[in-house]
Amino acid sequence: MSVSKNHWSKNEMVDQVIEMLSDGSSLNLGIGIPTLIAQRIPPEKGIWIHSENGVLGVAGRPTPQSVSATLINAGKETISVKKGASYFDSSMSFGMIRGGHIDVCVLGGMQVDAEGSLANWMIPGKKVTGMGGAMDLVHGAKLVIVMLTHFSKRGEVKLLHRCTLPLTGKGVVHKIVTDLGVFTPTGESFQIEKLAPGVTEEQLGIPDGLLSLAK
Amino acid sequence: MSVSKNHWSKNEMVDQVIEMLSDGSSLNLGIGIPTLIAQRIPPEKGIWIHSENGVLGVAGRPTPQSVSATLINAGKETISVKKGASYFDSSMSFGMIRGGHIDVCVLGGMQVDAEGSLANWMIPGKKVTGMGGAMDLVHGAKLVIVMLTHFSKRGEVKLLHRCTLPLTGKGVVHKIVTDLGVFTPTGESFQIEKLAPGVTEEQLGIPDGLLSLAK
Amino acid sequence: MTSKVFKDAKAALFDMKDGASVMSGGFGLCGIPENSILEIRRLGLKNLHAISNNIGNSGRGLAWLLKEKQISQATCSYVGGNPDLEEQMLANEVEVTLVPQGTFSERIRAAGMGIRGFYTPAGSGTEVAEGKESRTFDMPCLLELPLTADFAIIKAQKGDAYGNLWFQETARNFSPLMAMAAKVTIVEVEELVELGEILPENVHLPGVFVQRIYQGADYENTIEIPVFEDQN
Amino acid sequence: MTSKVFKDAKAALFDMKDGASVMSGGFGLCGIPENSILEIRRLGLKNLHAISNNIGNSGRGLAWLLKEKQISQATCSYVGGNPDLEEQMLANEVEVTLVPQGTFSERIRAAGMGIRGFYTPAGSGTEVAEGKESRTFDMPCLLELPLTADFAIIKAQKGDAYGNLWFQETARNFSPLMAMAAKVTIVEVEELVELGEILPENVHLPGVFVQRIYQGADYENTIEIPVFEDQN
Repeated sequence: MSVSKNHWSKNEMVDQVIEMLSDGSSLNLGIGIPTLIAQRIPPEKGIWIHSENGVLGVAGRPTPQSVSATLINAGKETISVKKGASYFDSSMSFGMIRGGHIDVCVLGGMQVDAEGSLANWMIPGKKVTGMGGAMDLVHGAKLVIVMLTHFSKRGEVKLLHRCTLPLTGKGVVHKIVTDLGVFTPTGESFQIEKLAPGVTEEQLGIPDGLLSLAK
Repeated sequence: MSVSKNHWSKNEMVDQVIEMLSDGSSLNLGIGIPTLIAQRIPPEKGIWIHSENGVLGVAGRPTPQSVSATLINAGKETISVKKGASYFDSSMSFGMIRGGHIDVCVLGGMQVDAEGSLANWMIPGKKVTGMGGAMDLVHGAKLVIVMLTHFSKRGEVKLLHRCTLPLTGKGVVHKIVTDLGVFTPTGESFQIEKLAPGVTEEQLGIPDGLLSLAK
Repeated sequence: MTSKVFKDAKAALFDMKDGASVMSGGFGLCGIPENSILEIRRLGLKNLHAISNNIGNSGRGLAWLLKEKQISQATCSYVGGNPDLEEQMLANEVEVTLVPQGTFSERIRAAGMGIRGFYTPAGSGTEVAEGKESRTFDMPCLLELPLTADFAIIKAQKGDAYGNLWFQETARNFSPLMAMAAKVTIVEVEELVELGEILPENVHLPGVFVQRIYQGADYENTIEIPVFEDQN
Repeated sequence: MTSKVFKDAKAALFDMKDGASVMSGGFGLCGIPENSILEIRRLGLKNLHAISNNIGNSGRGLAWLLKEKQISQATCSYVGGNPDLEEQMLANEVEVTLVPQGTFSERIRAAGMGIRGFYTPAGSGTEVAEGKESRTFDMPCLLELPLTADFAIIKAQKGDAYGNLWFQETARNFSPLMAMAAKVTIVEVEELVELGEILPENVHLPGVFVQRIYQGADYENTIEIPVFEDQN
């Protein structure tokens, strides 16, 4: 472990999420960094990965021989499935989430705030990707985790008192995993659950009043 | 054809309904007299019979060899299916009806009125069977037909100005087939479409003001 | 990792208590969870709220529990063909709530799919509309709310250790919907198959909705009204 | 009796006109009705309202029509990975309505199943809530209305002459829902099979929802983002 680097790699962020997963639980993975999780989960944990385009039981990646144009995840990437997988239509797929049957949901984000609100679908006047399934995914799972780099490319911290970008969901996030640490939005503040090795509170770029320590 | 009998047999009533069916149409059959229709429809009409417990493509009856405890109609009677049949859950089954995908629905009735309202699920203080699927079935089909004997066992006419029994649906019936004739409820009256051979208007037991002739 | 597979009905129903609300799959006697119902009878649970299309029929199925006076509340769409229920309903021993069948299944689906309410024309202008919010779209509709339960007991012809299910013919009816809607879903299967034996495309109910599954035994699979071709 | 089976896309799309609203199945390029889309391009129809999760992707699928400026209105959930749409949206050439994906599919299902409206938490407290009725159940929810269209064009791997369909892997996505929702549903299949070849239990979409079906040809079945085990 190199202290000089002072932040987690993507894979180390992924491992923080994996630590939070109970054996045998069901898990939805959003587009972007979260999809990396599928490849790093130890099979013996028996996690059932859901992708909202209509599959439960995502395993990893296909081989060039087994690849199928009709077998993809919500990021449109080719996947493979494990024994016991199932396919279903989009209405059933989102019903699984909305109805509370998926234990954990991991999404990417542009901003997240102390209230647990998330913004990840548009930057007014600049970029609109659309919300895709994110506005549905944030309601229903018992544990909603947002994974995002702590700072934007322009160096702005993404953990704010209140999001300034249009919201994906209001007060919906339970845990935040960045390259600097793991946080719980409490409504008033970000409770620090864990920091990456060598990272100090000052480096977080979050005003003191917005930080609290885990009890 | 015997004039002395002055009413249609059940099979003749059934044939009145079959005449109304376009080739290739889809048809839901209620419990009771309507189930007789399945056995009398000429196969060449290509009718697709729906039973709301979750099957489309009811054919007729099984043989003692082919009978299956898991293949029944909404009247809980054993059935057989034709090639191209499908099975589905109850939510999909009623969605087919509610969504307007079933062309014709035939139900039994206790009372029906000039407004097209139907009563067929309970007699207060006497008999409660429950509405089953009837309250759903009367909304959605392009053609809702009620089949019932013209008079009750106590000799009371079942075609009324307004139903006196609790309603199954309000203003939902398009055609009425009794053992005495075929009628269209117009809102104000029962328009006579056809009478069984030898039947006169007087025999119908419907007040003059409630009867009108087909244009 | 805890397995979802239980030895039998006795093992799977270990925590069901007096006063529980229990959804039970089946249309008439078609597709009913015989083993789980008989286990509830053996346990002698009382004061149950049964949610099922027919609450048994012809003296069988949930009617086994009616005979023992184990059910105090029933939500269903049809009581015809169920003399035990009709009798106890008229004697006010069972409080019966009648729900139009399509509304019944859609309310159960809504509970499972996280839909908080929906509008349907069924029951509009009838006694069923009493006390309900009405609203006119293309036609008058009623606001209907999700219907859930503490337990769902259902039966499938095939199921695997994760709880993926496959139903035969019209035995599907309300079962997959109830499995989605209940807090704890207990499935009995005629055949417990290997993971992957049900083709992923042909899974009728994904296992994520199932909490417990067991291989059932001694099925009666009673036919209520056998009608044959020859009789016509 | 009129057959539902048509010779090809040209025959099946005979009455589609300028200004039609058209639902198109597929998630990204997975499961898209290639033949019907190309026929719409050939017909040169204009001013279409496309309803599809992505309105094409990576320059293919409905993006074929975007390139020809045939789409003036789009209802979808995601425009990322679709530069043609992003460009025309920012240039105000296409009026885009973004709908949360789960709401999108449930609104389409509602149209098909005759549900006149439903409540969902998705979008509550966001821009999506603007102009919509809000109501709090266990949490704040929005009233969402059915989404229908003049036509649905969808693709299935297998289908029979009645229109019973079977979808492979994740190609199912929105297609069966759209088939239920549209006034006229036109299906292209990789394989037109005999009636009964799809086991009745395994029919994903009963044929009653399908008006026209044809055997498609020359499928590209493009993989947008191939990722392989070896690359990890």
